[in-house]
Amino acid sequence: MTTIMDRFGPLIGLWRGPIVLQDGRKGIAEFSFCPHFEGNLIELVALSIDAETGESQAWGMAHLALDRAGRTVWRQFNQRIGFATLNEVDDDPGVLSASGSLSAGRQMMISIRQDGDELAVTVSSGMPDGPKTVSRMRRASRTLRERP
Amino acid sequence: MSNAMRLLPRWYGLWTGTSEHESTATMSVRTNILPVMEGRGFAMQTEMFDPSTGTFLRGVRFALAVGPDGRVQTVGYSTEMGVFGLEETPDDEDVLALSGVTESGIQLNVTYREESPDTLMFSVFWRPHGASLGKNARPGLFGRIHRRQPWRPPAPQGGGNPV
Amino acid sequence: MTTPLIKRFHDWLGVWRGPIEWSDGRRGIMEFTFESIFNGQAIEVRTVSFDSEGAPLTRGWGYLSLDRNGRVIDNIYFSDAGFSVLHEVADDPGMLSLHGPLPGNRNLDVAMMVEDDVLAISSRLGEGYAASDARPRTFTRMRRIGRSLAPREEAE
Amino acid sequence: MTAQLAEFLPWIGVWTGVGESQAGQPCFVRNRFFPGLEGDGLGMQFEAWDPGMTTLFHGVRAVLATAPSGVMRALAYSTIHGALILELTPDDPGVMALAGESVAGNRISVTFLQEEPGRLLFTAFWRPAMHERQPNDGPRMTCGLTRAVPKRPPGV
Repeated sequence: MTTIMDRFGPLIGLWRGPIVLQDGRKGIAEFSFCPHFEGNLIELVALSIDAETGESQAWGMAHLALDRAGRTVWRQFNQRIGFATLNEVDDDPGVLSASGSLSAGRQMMISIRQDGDELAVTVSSGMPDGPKTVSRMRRASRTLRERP
Repeated sequence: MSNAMRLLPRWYGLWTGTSEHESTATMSVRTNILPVMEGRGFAMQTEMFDPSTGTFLRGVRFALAVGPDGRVQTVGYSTEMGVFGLEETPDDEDVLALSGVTESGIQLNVTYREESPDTLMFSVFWRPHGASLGKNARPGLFGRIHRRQPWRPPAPQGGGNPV
Repeated sequence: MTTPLIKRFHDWLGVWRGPIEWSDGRRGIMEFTFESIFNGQAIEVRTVSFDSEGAPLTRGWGYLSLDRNGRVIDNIYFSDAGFSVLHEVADDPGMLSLHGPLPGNRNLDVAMMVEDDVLAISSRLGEGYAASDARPRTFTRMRRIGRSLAPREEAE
Repeated sequence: MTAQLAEFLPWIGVWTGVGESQAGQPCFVRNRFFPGLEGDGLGMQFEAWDPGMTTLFHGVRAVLATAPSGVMRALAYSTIHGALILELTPDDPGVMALAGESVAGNRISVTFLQEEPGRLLFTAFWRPAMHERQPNDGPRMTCGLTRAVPKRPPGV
């Protein structure tokens, strides 16, 4: 088992749940974490979907891996802020928090807390005290709701 | 429109071939080029194998997309060099050229040239960031990959079948 | 390098989403993804529907390919119905109509069409041999999301 | 996800090796297991190439899923046999044995056997429909597969 999978293996899979975007829009978030190269890399594909129309409100991808010094590196793209490389910052055990600088003095911060079948995500990419994107998702591979 | 977003939709598919590594070893190469993020980006996923034993040797995955500032960049990872971010640089119209510095401080230059609709030639140069690229430096990796149709059995499936 | 299958379904490739109300009253968002595989030999179809909280309702998977007569075969798995092999039946141009048996003396009819970036699907799960048309159908209209995922030819 | 399916989750990843096809051709095999149907199924991508990877002898895409009846089947597309639905036949732990018939009536058997933690033995054979119904003797494809584990050299 690789060290990154040791820590973040429980994230693997597909998560879905309500999201409130930084600009106030509401939708359904979908995060899909998949391991590659025997768990040396975890690739995330992220989406926010309009719950009425199904249209995509936001989309992006990220790579989560260890750097030479064994620190977690988060390299990402999303359609609103573009590309950014974030480095892990200290947080509670079991929480992945990473931050990195953006253009024009802005700072991006993401924190992911996974607890069993629940996933809480917070993302901010403006001024430190600016609005945040917040979502609580559940593991989508749960058994399907019984048909009525 | 950038070369990347014009060429990659045309290169969508499964490509295989061989690659030379610093003119010492020949490797089998498998590259899958496919749309991601609902067609708003493209991914190139490459694996290289020892042709005699079939053992996996190295791999690279990167996704290209257009940022809000119009620049084409990547989210990328290499089993040799770790996380990297490259940016598209101008080149001939049939060339995808990317360059950047990896998290491990290596200057990386990657090019794919379309020799024909189903043949791509690729080369990868790397050197410590800041070091100059010698006038006749050779690429660390170069090779050709081809896109082909799978073998189809002659009808009906009773004929000479290699599988 | 285009195959007969991709020539016919070139415009279908990509992601589609839209609201759905199942004939049994469940409501949510339906998503279809059509992906060309083996350089156009077949098309993998992945489907999911989920409610407004993101809880999954149905899941599906399938492979569209052409038989030796050039007609579509669609072998599918659908969480509500199980596994089946659907075969194309004659219908209007542009419309793909498929029919096939399901375990337990049931059958499945599906009709699909793409027009102006809308994928319209009508499906019916039926019991018994008498194909009574009174059985409820499920309709959904999904919009293309993002861009077409069709392999682009040398000269458009 | 059923307990039976969960047994195969440790196989997720890419496996490769060189072996011999049913017709005695040397071949290079790459097989990838991945989470399918949002984690409720197991996806498979199988490719058998000539050693120089110039010809794809045989490609298969599949998903292993559980039917409403509880039976597990693999829904698949094969570049040789077309649309397939194979049944997971009961076997020892660490064995995935799939068997069924293609639309053309060919009988197909595919088996992955875990020999050691990082090693699978892959065997497969197909018999034309008119072949007399004798048991499993006769030519088959065999290939030892090992995990594709990156080797991270120092320095570069």
